[in-house]
Amino acid sequence: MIKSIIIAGFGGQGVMLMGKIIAEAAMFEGLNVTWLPSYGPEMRGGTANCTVVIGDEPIGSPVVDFPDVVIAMNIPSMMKFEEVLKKDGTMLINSSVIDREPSRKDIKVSKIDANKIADTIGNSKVLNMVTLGAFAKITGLIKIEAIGKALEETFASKNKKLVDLNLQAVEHGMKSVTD
Amino acid sequence: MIKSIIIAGFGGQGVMLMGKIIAEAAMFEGLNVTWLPSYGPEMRGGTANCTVVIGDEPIGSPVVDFPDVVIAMNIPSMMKFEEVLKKDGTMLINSSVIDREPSRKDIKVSKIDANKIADTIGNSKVLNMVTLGAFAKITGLIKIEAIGKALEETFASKNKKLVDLNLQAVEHGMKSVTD
Amino acid sequence: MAKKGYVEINSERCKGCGLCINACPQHVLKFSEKFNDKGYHYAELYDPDDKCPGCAFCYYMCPDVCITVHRVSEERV
Amino acid sequence: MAKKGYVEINSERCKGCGLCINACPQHVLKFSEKFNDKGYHYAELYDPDDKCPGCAFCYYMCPDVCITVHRVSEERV
Amino acid sequence: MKMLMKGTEAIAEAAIRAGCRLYFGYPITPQSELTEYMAKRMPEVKGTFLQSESEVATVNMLYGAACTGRKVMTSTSSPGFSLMQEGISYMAGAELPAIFINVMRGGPGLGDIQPSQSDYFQSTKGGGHGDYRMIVLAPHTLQEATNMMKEAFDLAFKYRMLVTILVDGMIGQMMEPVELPEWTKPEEFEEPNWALTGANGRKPRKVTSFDLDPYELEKMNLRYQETYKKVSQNEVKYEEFKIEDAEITVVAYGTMARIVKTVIDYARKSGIKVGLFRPITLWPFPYERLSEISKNVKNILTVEMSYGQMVEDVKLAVEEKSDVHFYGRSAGVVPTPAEILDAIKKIVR
Amino acid sequence: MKMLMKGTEAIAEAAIRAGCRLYFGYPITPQSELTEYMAKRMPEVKGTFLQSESEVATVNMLYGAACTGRKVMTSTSSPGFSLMQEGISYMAGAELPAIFINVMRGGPGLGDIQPSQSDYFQSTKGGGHGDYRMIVLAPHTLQEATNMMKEAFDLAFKYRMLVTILVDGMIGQMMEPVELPEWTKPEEFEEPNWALTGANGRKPRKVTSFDLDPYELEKMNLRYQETYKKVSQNEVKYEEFKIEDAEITVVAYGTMARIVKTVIDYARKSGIKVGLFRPITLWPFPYERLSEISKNVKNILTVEMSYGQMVEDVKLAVEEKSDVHFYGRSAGVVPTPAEILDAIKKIVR
Amino acid sequence: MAIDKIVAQMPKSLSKIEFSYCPGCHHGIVHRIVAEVIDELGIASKTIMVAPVGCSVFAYNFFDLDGTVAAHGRAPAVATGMKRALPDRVIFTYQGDGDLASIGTAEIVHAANRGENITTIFINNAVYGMTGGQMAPTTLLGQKTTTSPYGRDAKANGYPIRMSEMLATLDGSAYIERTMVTTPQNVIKTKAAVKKAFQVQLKGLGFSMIEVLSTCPTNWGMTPIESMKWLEDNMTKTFPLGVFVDRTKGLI
Amino acid sequence: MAIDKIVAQMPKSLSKIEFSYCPGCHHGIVHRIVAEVIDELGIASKTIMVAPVGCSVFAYNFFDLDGTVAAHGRAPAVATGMKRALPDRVIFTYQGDGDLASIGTAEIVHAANRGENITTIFINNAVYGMTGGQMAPTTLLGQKTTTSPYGRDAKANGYPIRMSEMLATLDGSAYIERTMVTTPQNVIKTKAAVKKAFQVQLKGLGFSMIEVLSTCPTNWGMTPIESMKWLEDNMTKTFPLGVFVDRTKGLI
Ligand SMILES: Cc1ncc(C[n+]2csc(CCOP(=O)(O)OP(=O)(O)O)c2C)c(N)n1
Ligand SMILES: Cc1ncc(C[n+]2csc(CCOP(=O)(O)OP(=O)(O)O)c2C)c(N)n1
Ligand code: SF4
Ligand code: SF4
Ligand code: SF4
Ligand code: SF4
Ligand code: SF4
Ligand code: SF4
Ligand SMILES: [Mg+2]
Ligand SMILES: [Mg+2]
Repeated sequence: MIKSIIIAGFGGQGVMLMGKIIAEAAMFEGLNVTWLPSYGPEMRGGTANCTVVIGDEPIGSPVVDFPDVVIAMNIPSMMKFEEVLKKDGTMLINSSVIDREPSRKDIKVSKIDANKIADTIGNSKVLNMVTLGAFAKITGLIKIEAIGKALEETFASKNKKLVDLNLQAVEHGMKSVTD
Repeated sequence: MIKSIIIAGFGGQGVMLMGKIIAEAAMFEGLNVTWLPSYGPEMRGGTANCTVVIGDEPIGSPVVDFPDVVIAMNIPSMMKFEEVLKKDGTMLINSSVIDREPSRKDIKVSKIDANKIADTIGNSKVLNMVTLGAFAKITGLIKIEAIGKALEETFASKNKKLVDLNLQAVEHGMKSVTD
Repeated sequence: MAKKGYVEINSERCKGCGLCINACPQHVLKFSEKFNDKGYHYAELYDPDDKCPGCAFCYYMCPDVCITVHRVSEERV
Repeated sequence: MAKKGYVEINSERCKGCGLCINACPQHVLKFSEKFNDKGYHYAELYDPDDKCPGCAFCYYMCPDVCITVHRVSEERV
Repeated sequence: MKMLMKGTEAIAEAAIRAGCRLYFGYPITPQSELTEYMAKRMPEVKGTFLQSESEVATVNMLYGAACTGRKVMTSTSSPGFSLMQEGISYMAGAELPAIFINVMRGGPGLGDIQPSQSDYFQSTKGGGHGDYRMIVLAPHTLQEATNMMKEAFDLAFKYRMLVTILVDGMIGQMMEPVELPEWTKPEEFEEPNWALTGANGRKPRKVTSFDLDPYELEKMNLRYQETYKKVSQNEVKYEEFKIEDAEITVVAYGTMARIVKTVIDYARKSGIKVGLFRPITLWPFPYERLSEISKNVKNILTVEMSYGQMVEDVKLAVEEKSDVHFYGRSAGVVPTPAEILDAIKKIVR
Repeated sequence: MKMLMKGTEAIAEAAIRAGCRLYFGYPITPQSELTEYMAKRMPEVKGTFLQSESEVATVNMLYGAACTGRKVMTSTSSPGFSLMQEGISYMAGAELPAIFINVMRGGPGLGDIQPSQSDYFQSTKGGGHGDYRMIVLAPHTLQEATNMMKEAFDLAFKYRMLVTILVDGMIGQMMEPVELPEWTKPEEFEEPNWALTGANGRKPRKVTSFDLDPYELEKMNLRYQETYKKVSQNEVKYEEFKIEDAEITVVAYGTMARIVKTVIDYARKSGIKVGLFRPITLWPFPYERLSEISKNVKNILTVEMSYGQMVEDVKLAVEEKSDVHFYGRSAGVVPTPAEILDAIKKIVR
Repeated sequence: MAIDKIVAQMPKSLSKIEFSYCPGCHHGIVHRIVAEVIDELGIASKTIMVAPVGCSVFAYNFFDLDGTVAAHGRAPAVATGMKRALPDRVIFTYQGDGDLASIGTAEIVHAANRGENITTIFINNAVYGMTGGQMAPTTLLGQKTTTSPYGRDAKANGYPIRMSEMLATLDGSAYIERTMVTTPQNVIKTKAAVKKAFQVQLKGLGFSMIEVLSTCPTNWGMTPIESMKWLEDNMTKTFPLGVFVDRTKGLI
Repeated sequence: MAIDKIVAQMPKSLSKIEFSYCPGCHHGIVHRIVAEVIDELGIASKTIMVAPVGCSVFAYNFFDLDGTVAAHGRAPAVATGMKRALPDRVIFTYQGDGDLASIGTAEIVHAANRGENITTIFINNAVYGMTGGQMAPTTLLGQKTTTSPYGRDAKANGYPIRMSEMLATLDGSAYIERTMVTTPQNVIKTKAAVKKAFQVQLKGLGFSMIEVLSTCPTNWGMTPIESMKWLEDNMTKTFPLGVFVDRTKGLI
């Protein structure tokens, strides 16, 4: 099994971190992973994206022609990656920002009102973790425990509160996803 | 016909210029020539030398394994180039400075008391032209007219007197060579 | 009071840095509630009392050259 | 007058630049008539009247570190 | 325990664990995280991090630090590596050991900052002047890169040679789980007998690439050539992947090789038997082994993120019998598995 | 009328006659006379001579001057050429025409100042980063070098490429009679339509090697590759000397080739039929012609003042049938006719 | 009837391309100032710009002028080549502090020392912006950056370098001034300085440079407004504003 | 009985190899001074020298110390690498004016600015000696060299650069002095300066440099004695002797 995910959005939406947590959680699940960012000035102002590949066999290419899952956090990202999403692949969209539907009909579409949910939690920045929760839920690729461990690796040195806040956001996301 | 000449001495003895005048004179005689200097810091304090090749056919290598003629202006130069001089080749030595004989017996040796003759002309610097005269005389490779033309090319822009002085030195050298 | 000046702001070019708002001596600039296509709350003029004299302070400070400043005067004959 | 100082000059190392001669306050250095192996008229001490006090001026100025300076004094008991 | 690490950071940490305590560097995308990691980490391990004023200064600082017999390294990306060429030639001539990481990006000139493999010639044939060589290692996973660091230092000191780890922006920027290597203690490292450390009683030592007498300089050069011969005989490394039954063998290194591994899966699923020959040492290039392999396969396809550089070495290696093909894109565009598969299909069809 | 001129000076004068009025350079043996000649001569022809602060500055001054569409040049020797590599890569990427003279000396590193041919790789394969090429011309007599200068500028502007005249210290330092070429008037030279001269009403022009979008940068690169292909098809040059009946053909360029001409005389006198194939363009290398020749001769001997650089191109060119041999010395030691003859005898015997 | 007059708008010498700078970044302000000066002096038709490598690498596209991008740090050499080729054109470079004060030190020193008749706009933001906030030679003591994570320490990393002061010691420097653009008032001062710098070139008086202390909100980790305060409170202490050399007396 | 005492002889830190310099060249005097200082401070065992590319390229062999040759202009970077690796050793560089003031400008500026704890001996002979007398950045206005055959012209070639003055503006420079060695008296002064420079390093105070105005009889086309007069009469006007920065007060 090899699954590939592209996560795309504006620079400030935390898509890189989302990808990293997904990859790290998958690693804790005992899977092979690669995480590959778009980088450089294109991250500034414009859109940013990263590609995560997860597999139970060694991963060759970290570059992906046709991803299994696309997480689109804004309209330009949805439009850009809709084209390459695999047939029957999953498109997870942040419906707080994306007010339209993908045009392809041969894909699965899920929505998460990420900004709004984040606001209700009281920290607008965690919209990425909300989305991550939704992703975990609909793909079943990573479990909450592994996500928790990944969050700890990432934030524990900074502070425990942050871990809890983010984990809470993930859980909210898991609950709120619609498809 | 291809003839090769190595001219060697101390840095200040004017061996490079001697070589250049020989080459230029030969050019005016309608021959092909190359002039190749030793260069760089080895010229400073230590010995300097240049290789002149003269021929009536195109000249391939400007580097010479075994020269036809060696003009040695000091003892180290004589010792260094004696070894490679062709059998039956000519060694012209400045006897004002070199107080000994080459050890090889299968070569022709000519001598010129260059410093002394230069002093009698009243300019110790022209010892190279005195030697050049001797070279012209014993090899017959270049004639006084061509040498004059070469001297004019070289000095005329500076002054006519210099040309005359040098030409005079050449003539003295032609007269004074012993073999 | 008659309008002495006003500004036009290229809201699509604006990055919502707030330098103009910070510099405006008349406090007639504010962030819009709306986002532009780049996702920024752009700056806009809110000058119900016609306080803006067209001093161009906002123009001087705008790093993205979004602002055009107008001055309005009575025609002299 | 007794000898107060003198210099030894490494004549093979000398390049005949004359800086020592130029610097010597007692004028007891001169160029040799002879050449060294490098072809230079090297510097040598000519001090018939024992004027050299071993001041080392020549040493200070010699760019080729050819000079060893000696001072001679009476033994104190 | 495996950790999810960025390529630049995994390489940096591995270098520290291999005993490197001196890093000099200048920021440049896509390797700046390596410099930044060192800035943070070196003080923690009582090592030295110094941000130089330029890559020209960097390579000469490396020269000075390497003179002292210590384990030293730098990292840069393509334009910075070009600026180091004079210094690299000097270090090669002075037989100084040191590690360079070149995280290649799209060129020529300022180019872009996306992954590329277009500095192959520069590293393997000599971007600087004179007849010198560096050992060039090309890992294709972060684990391999990490493991390679100790070996790189060992080779550098064993042969008194420069070692370049040639990776591209993708290896530099991606994350992968990495098992970090064991620690090598700097204290256990024996001071080489040529190091400049202050004579302190012994005969003074000199380290240079210089002799104005060409016959003396030739002697030095012949010594280098002797070393290069030894390295060519002993240190060639490569990986073979499913080549036994291959009807077409792809030659690729680094990132390109790992992408080809995916292609091989695809291809075999669609019935085309593809193998991979992956040079790990780009210099010394595995000419001999590739020559043997070429006797048993009709088609050899070289795939590079360049317009054809390693392919020259491939051609030098292979026997006339097999045809050497080339597929490459450059300038920061990474060929995708799909397009490589297409290229393969065009050949075998 | 022929004049006896030094190589560096003959080249400089020929460049001026070819219309060059902008020279930037930094002294280095064995090419300083070229710089000095320009210092003296440029003011006389109302041209510009500027001694830069370094070779890094030189190449970037060249970049700036070349941007204006003028004929510009520099000269240097090996270490200086290494320092120019970043700038060369930038100029190649910006498609700027300019002439570089590299008067090669013994390396690597500081090396010595005697003639060498060990920068062949650096010039022909790319010492800088990225997939770029320069046209590399290798004259073997001063007359040829002199004649070449106009052609060099013409090629540079026709293809918007860099042209390197690759000679060694011997060609630089020797004197030979030279018939200087005719004058080309700078006024007759048409300003290229890409030159930066101040927009003055027209659309502003931009000259760069830069595009952060890899797909755009790829387009630029594909354009360069297209140019390189054209040059390879149209501009290959070589000389054949007594190869018709040769039992062994020597491949050599520059100084080495003229020494080989003497060897051929010697050899033929002693009954060995030797021929010479002399690449004049080192890039583009005359692969095709050499390939044909190799079909008719059993032995090919490459002779270089290096430990074997051009020989790789020779191997890429020749058919399996002929054996490629190599003889070379480097580090400033010039192989003499006698030792080359020995090398030949060992092969044919 | 009322007359509606535009008193300030985008200068002609800027292209219409949107700046790539982060929100609040001072690069944009300085771009506009330079373009205004070029417009006012009426020299756009004969001006060529040399962009650096740094955040302002794209400047060659933001100005509606002939332009190029120099290799990192080498803009003064590139400009020298241009000026020597076309002495009657106006050539200006635009450089960051990493570009000018670090890798390009030799080139700027020698351009200044030669009295090269070019104008340099020098953006000192105490950090390498483009590459993600590494230490610059102008980074303040104690300032944290990605390569001085524990704060710049003089012992290890040396001192913030004052280029204007240093270049002012050179005989070829005709005019060097340091300014900032944190308020409309000092924007106006900066513009006057930039104008003077170009006039120096037009008069052939030699090398001119305006150093502008600038913000980098992104890498300083501050809002645009905070970063202006930080600049005023901290940078101006190490880098005092002022004219460091002026050899134009009576000539302009 | 008379005692015969040697009061001056070749210092121990020099090797016995004959200098390659031209007759009367000041390089030799300065070599001897440096060796004497090293002897007197008793630091030969822990001193490493970095020779430049220039006439003094051979200096690595003239000193009986561990030593290397840096690439042209890069001695300060090489020395930095050494000093960072071995902070308790004494590292000094020896550089000519082409090396230090031209191609190596960036490296010396940044070594000084970092307060790199090394000592630099800077031989300013207003010319590129090694390569045959080309113009240096320190060549005087009007001075003829092989690359300024009509005399150095400020308009075309800029001005003689005063490195000591320029480097003195940097906070990392602890001690910088300019001297000459044309008389026994100023040889003694130069020696005191060189000694102080090494003491600065021994105390860890930062960057120290002694610039010595020197002759190049060969390329100036003068006798050794003439050239000393020329130096005194001409060079000292452009390059005044003196101490340009001294941050050692009370510390040495
Ligand atoms: C030779 C080389 N080295 C390094 C880089 C990477 N680089 C790009 S911009 C930059 C620094 C930019 O900083 P600065 O000049 O201060 O400009 P800013 O972005 O702050 O405006 C660096 C190091 C490069 N492009 N080329
Ligand atoms: C990169 C490089 N460029 C140029 C040279 C040639 N070169 C050798 S020494 C030198 C100048 C030496 O002048 P200076 O530093 O003043 O020393 P001096 O000989 O006068 O003592 C030059 C340009 C070189 N070796 N390397
Ligand atoms: S012109 Fe002046 S008053 Fe009007 S909006 Fe701008 S800053 Fe405010
Ligand atoms: S200063 Fe300009 S970019 Fe910033 S908020 Fe105001 S209009 Fe927008
Ligand atoms: S020691 Fe003094 S007096 Fe004696 S020779 Fe030397 S300089 Fe002259
Ligand atoms: S100073 Fe030294 S080298 Fe010069 S003449 Fe005197 S002893 Fe000889
Ligand atoms: S990184 Fe800093 S300097 Fe660069 S554009 Fe952003 S704010 Fe401006
Ligand atoms: S060339 Fe000049 S600096 Fe060099 S050794 Fe001779 S006199 Fe001294
Ligand atoms: Mg900056
Ligand atoms: Mg000098």
